[in-house]
Amino acid sequence: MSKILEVNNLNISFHTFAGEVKAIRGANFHLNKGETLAIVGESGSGKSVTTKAIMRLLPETNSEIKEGEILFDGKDLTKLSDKQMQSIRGKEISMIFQDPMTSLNPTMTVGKQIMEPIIKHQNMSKSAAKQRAIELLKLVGIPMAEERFKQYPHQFSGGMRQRVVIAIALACNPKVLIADEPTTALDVTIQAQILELMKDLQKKIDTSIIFITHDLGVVANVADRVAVMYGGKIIEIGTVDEIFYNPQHPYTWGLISSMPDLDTAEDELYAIPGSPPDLLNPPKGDAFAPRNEYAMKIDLEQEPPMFKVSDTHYAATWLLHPDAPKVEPPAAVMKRKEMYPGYNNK
Amino acid sequence: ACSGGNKEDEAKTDNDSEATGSELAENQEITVLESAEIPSMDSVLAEDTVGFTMINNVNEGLYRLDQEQNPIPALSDGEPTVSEDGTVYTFKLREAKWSNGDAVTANDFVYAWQRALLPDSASFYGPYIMTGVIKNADKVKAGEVDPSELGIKALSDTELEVTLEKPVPYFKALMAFPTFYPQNQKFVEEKGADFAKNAENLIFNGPFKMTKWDGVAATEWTLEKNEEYWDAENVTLTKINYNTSKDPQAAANAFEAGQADVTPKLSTPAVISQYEGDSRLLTWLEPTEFWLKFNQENEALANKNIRFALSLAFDKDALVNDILQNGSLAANYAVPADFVKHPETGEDFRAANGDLNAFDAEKAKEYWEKGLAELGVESLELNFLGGDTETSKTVDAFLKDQLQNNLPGLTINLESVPFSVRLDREDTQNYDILHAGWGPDYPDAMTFSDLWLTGGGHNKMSFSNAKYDELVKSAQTELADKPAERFEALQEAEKVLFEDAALAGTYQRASNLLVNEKLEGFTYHIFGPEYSWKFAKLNK
Amino acid sequence: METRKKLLEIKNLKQYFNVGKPNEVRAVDGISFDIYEGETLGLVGESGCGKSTTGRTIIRLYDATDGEVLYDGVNVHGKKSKEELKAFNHKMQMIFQDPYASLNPRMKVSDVIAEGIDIHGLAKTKEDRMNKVYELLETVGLNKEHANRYPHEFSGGQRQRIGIARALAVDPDFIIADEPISALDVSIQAQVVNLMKKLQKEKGLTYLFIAHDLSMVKYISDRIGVMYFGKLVELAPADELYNNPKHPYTQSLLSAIPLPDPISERSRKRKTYDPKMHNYQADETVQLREVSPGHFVLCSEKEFEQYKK
Amino acid sequence: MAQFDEKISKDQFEPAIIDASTSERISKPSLNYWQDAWLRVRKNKGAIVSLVVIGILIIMALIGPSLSKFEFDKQNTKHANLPPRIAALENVSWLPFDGTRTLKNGNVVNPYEQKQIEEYYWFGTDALGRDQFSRVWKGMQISLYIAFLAAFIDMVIGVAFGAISGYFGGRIDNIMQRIIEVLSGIPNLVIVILMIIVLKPGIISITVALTITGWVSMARVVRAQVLKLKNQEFVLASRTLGASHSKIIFKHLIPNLAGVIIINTMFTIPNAIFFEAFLSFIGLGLQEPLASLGTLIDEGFKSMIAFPYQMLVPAIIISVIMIAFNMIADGLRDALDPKMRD
Amino acid sequence: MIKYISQRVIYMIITLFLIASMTFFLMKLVPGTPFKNQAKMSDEQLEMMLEYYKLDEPVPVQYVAYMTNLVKGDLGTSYQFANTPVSELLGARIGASALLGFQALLVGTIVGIILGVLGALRQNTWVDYGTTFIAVIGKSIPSFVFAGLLQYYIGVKLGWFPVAFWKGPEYTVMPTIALSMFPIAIAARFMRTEMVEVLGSDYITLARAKGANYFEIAFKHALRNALIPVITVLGPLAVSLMTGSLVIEKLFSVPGLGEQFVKSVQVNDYSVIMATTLLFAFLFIVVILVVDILYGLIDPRIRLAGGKK
Ligand SMILES: Nc1ncnc2c1ncn2[C@@H]1O[C@H](COP(=O)(O)OP(=O)(O)OP(=O)(O)O)[C@@H](O)[C@H]1O
Ligand SMILES: Nc1ncnc2c1ncn2[C@@H]1O[C@H](COP(=O)(O)OP(=O)(O)OP(=O)(O)O)[C@@H](O)[C@H]1O
Ligand SMILES: [Mg+2]
Ligand SMILES: [Mg+2]
Repeated sequence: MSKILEVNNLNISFHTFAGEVKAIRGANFHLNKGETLAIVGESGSGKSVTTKAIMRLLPETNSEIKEGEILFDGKDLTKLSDKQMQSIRGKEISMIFQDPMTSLNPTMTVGKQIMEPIIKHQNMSKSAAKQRAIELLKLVGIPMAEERFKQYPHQFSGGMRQRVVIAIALACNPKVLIADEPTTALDVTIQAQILELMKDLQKKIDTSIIFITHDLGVVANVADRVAVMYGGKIIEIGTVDEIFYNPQHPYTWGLISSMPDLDTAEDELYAIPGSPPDLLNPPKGDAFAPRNEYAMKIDLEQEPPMFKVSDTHYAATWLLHPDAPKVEPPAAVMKRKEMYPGYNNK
Repeated sequence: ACSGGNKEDEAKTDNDSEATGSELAENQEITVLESAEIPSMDSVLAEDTVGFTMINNVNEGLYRLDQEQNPIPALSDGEPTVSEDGTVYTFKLREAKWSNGDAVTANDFVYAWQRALLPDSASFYGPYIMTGVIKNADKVKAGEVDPSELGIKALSDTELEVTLEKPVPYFKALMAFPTFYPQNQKFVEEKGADFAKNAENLIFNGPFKMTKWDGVAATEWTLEKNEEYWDAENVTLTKINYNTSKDPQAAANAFEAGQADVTPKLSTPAVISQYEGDSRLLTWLEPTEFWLKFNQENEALANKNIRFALSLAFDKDALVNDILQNGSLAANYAVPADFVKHPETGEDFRAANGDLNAFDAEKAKEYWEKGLAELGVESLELNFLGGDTETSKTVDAFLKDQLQNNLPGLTINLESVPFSVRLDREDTQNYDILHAGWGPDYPDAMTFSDLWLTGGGHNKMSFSNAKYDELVKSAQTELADKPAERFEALQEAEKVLFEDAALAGTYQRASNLLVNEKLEGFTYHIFGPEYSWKFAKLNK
Repeated sequence: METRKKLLEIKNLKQYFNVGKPNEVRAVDGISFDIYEGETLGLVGESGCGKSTTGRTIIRLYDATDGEVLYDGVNVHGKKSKEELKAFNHKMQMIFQDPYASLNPRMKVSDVIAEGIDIHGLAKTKEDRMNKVYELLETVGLNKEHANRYPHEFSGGQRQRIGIARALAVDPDFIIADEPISALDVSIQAQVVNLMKKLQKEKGLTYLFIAHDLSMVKYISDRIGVMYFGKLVELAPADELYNNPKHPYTQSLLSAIPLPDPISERSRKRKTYDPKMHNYQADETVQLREVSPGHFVLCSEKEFEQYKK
Repeated sequence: MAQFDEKISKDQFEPAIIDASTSERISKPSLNYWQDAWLRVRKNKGAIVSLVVIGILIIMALIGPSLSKFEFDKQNTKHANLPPRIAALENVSWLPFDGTRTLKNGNVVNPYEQKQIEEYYWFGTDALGRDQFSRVWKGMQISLYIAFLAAFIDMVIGVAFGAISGYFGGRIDNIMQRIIEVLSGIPNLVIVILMIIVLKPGIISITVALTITGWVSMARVVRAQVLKLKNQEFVLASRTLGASHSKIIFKHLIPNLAGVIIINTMFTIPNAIFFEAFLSFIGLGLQEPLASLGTLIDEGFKSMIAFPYQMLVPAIIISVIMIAFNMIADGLRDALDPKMRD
Repeated sequence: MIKYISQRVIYMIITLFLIASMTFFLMKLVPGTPFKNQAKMSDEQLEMMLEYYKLDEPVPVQYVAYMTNLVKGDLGTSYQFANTPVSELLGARIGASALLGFQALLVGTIVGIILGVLGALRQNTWVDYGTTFIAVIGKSIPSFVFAGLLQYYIGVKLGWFPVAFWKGPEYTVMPTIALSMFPIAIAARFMRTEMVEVLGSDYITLARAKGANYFEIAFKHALRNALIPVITVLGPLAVSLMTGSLVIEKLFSVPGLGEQFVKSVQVNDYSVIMATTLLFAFLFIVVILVVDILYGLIDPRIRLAGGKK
């Protein structure tokens, strides 16, 4: 499997009234060709900032990439000029945003908005672009595409708008598609349709997807690999099965066990106590430590490195240090582990 | 301000005097700025200066004012014959034509004069200026007698007989006033309501024709030489373009930029002072006077000492020299200077009467203290009602300051209100001190003297002095045909007025405007119409 | 079951907006159900189906277009004196969806929480008031020092707990929770749900729990109602509903929820729902019928027979 | 990924004692809305400079007239229309404080020398020989008074009107909106002119006239905001607790409108000053000898060509005030706008 | 749509009626009469004039008479210009005011929008500060000062354009510039604020994600969306511009409405005051309607809503 995108030691800060917000503090991950990488993590953990950094869409006025590189096809995106970046955006890498209600221009017909990247990047004539746009509308499952082409976003339902956004993103058959919570604003039924659509399309045009969400159900549904983010860092990364059935990081444990599945019957759910770290003054050591019931002294002193669990599975927790005591994960996690005895042997 | 007497200016003036005798310009066209639109071109209805001025240039009556303000026969063919008692004038008309080809006849006068009095016309000036002058004018106005009873008769097409109520010394000058101009009955009646609405609905018998004017809202209009005019050969200008410009600085700017040959009267000292010593600035003294009226309904102002104090307590010289700076005179009197002359000696009205209430802070204070003592008070608070124009505001602020400084214990509350409000308050005598002005309609002291008769229509300050009344009344009646005695009676009356401190003169206004140096024979008048273009010409 | 006391009876409740205008919305269109004392009734359905409107109408934020809401046998709607209204406000409270919009950003946490106390005059002295506030803060797992802070200083979960404390301040019996966790992070949702469960146990509270996250609803609810376009289409005990959904809409809804379980996800089949499939005739009466004890489904006579099988 | 090879002592792997309460602790110091806003405003240099400038101007308005030895209404017609002259700066050639003025023909004259005047008029004198320096600051006083008073009443009426209209909605809103429509349908000028003629001209009637129409835009803004806010969940929550209408309006709605209200007011203030200047121009302004910046500009304008300094000084000051208020308003908007919070 | 517009028209008529009534009575409160502008007029004559023009009747009678005539479309005749119909007066003047106002609005809007867009695109750079500075200056310096400066320096000193009067297109240049300073300032400020906001919205981010360049983003995507609030302020401003700026009209000797209006107020020319007020109000209301329709043209969402109503 070849890597199409690689993020190395990314550090990003925002300069705000209150001071420097260290939003991303050394994120490392890569995306393989044709796969779907899901990034999960709680609000404010830096998921969007990371992907916006890839697209170079961070606000110019107060953001700063302090360190690190983003390699796409061998090019470091952080070093490209605006012009070069404009020819990558929408063509090589495209993006779908969370809220379909606000991500379409309300005063421009849907058709025009789809045609825009086609004309821009593929040098097509207007009429050819129109053909292609209608084709795309059909592809994402919008009936009566010819008529819909001329309509404005407000005449579309939420689910249809999200399809339009997807059509825009796919217009130039991008190599990488970044979807930042593309279904969070949608109903479950529509969410299910959109997820199916995306999987379908991925097969057809063979793109790689970075899929951001905090809904573990969605992750389970779409992802090949999963990266868990916390406090501006990737703290665990692995295949979807590894993360769901053999999580290593206490935060991942908490995440998984705080979510009841349809047959959870315990009286009390596992809850991660406390609130997310303040990125203005990130705590010393492991950012998760203050909320971690398994925290050890070293967690308060030193940031844990990435420990390798398997070739595809890494986690940043001192619990994986050979000297660390063996601890029992929460019941819900144990139950999952049991479903996959193979991992327990390791 | 400063005086700019430098060499360049002098050189220019020299050139001008050389130019005066020089050839005429080929194009006898000028542009003139007015400060207001024309409210009416109907000589019967007109009541403002711009209207009068335009009518004076496109129409003509029995007399016309010449460059020296003297009435000279116009449509009247030579001087009229006057009856013994001075009340019946018989005019012979010269041959003249209306612009539609009709001859100007005696009946045109009869028609116009009657029309000016008929209630239906709702003319203001007709009754105002004819009552007491033309026989039966008041009765015709009131509808008591048939219009034909009015003291004007057409003896024939070319003979006109006018009967007066009493001898009127300034009658000839009155005949130069537009309300007394003839009107072409046929034309007026034919046009009906449209008459005088715009240039197309006008008819002319004067030196110029109005060729463009779109009605009362128009801000530009044009006069062109009337070739049918009986004296057309003495008219030089061929075209006069009019524009309105209501801001003095803007008018001066337009003049500087060559967009105008004559500006409106410039009221702002700051504009005038820019042209100090400039030969293009024309200044003359108007017989328009401003004064403070003391409302004697106010208990304090009923006190003569208080009035004296107030009338002596402000520095008029400073007012005219430092503030107005436009050639105005300090007015220590009630009848203006340079206005009327003694019929026999030819002396100005002012020569014998002189200054009647010159500034005297010391005396003012004395009167003031005496007055306060009589009233039994320590201090006084008086309302001062003034206009809201720039000049009035400045002048009133100055007066307030002077009065308060020179009369300890006096507080003046200054109110600057729009003209119509001021008139309303004057009418209802809702003021203590009022700063107002008055300009004449005919060249006779009476236009100023009869204002202050007891109960007079313009008194409006409850002033009453039997001696004054007697003097003015006698001038109006038994002395009417004794010009010299009458003149002296009015001079006497003015003294009586000031012995009673009825009012305090402030200043006599001067006019200032800019005139293109190449324009010769620019003629202004001091009453009625403002300018006559008949005598003007443009040099090269 | 039948012996349990009905705390709340909702009878043919209707809530229309913009009545008589072209843009009339029938947000709630004649629904009836009961809530028993001490239970949690979950209400699910797609966005815009009228869940919030139902809740808000029950608590009288809207005046019902038609129908009755009986609380302890007394109608909540209709003309009421100020006192009577206050009495209802005392017994019934609401927790809101958006932890950011539901706290006045200009008020200190103590004032937010004490608002109900002040309105109902529940504290005699200032000290008493503050003590009550501290107590409530502790109840929801926060502490005294938070009382003088402003809402924006708290995280979403903390804010939601403050919202709960505010509702608890008047010591209500019945709480409507309108999507109390859907705006929260997954990791924090559990905090709030646990707290709600705990409070229910300790204080014998009754909940109407509105949500669209079906796994959480199932976890917390005793019974669940499913709404579709202003109508209640199915009402059953939680397990029964999940194991034995009758109405096709319920089935489609359940089939659409992704579960945090990659293996089952790989094999999941989604069902679709098209209201036309019922093919109701004009003469059929469609109403809520009890297909098995405690399990109600909106259906026609014909379907009723089918469902009963 | 880098494997760990440094030695770590074993005891480091003992469980840490995590105080449960610390996880709920808020590390930031407690700041209320205003403190927070102030911190933000403080970062905005333009706004701070503007605040200082306004402060200085206000102080000057209060003490300025007494700094000069000439009173603002003291006339000395012998000293009319003098250019500015300041003792210390007299000899700095590029500064316009040497008491000279340039005539139309380009000649430079010194009226002080011509008239043998010893006094120094810092900003020159006007046509009545009054000291411009005192007049400018006196005028500033009145302009500020007009501005603040108008803004105050504007705030009171506009906020109340808008809040009531928006909060109650329905028919009340409908009627109140019609009132606004009528009020804004009559041109301001008409209302103002009529007001000033009906009342007596002067400072009071200017204020009244300003206020009659000035609050309309505030009412609109407030109404729109209230419409948005009144369906916010915290308002609903208050309603479910049984709060009265007045309590909701005053405790929940208005405090949340503070930002909008202040910003609007900041814009109202320069508008009021400007409007007063305009009234002066059409002759409906203050009564002599009082002066406002507006009347001073207006008077100065009349002699703009001859004595430019008479207009220049008040015009510069009025511009500075406007710029300052605008910058403060912008700074406040940035500081108070919830969207800009992090 | 037709229903919507007819409803608006009814509101318009009511509003106009109220404005007419208010102005009428306010005017009657003002001391003085249209005739007492002649110091020389005697009391008897004044009474006759009042009688002649039926102004001696009780105010309510005059009111009814005026309103009846108004309904018939008769605006009456001017008092200061004996018997000239008011409609003629307004007709003669409205052209120049409207042309000047239109030009100023056009220049103001275009220049203002360009400045605003530049400022927003180059936020917090010297370009931004420069445009802001221009805008504030435009707002803070009265237009008559600009007019005076233009007239003296451009007109007299440089002689580029005529100093005053109204004879052709070149005569409109300077008054247009002077008059447009204010709309430039307003448009620029609003445009910048709005633009900054729009530039921060999701669809702009999406446009950037599509690879659009600055120009496309500013003019294809953002401008139209930012225009709506700008139009809201420019609407009423347009009315005041088109109905004449008395100051500019006076300085440049433009035969416009504003100047005539002030004159008629000064001399209590009731019928002209009334008619001008009504004209202003009418234009104002129409402009608001036009603005609403413009909204629809610019924003398709509003188009639908308007249509629905
Ligand atoms: N423009 C910005 N200015 C200042 N701070 C910012 C900005 N954008 C993001 N941040 C900060 O960066 C951090 C990461 O934000 P990010 O949007 O990436 O979170 P996220 O993981 O996408 O969360 P969510 O699930 O809510 O979308 C947050 O603490 C946020 O406050
Ligand atoms: N005040 C109102 N005026 C008009 N329509 C309204 C109003 N409130 C709600 N609606 C409409 O009523 C319907 C039901 O709304 P409601 O908020 O109850 O849905 P919901 O089920 O709570 O949806 P969600 O899951 O999105 O919260 C929607 O179509 C909504 O647009
Ligand atoms: Mg995000
Ligand atoms: Mg809802």
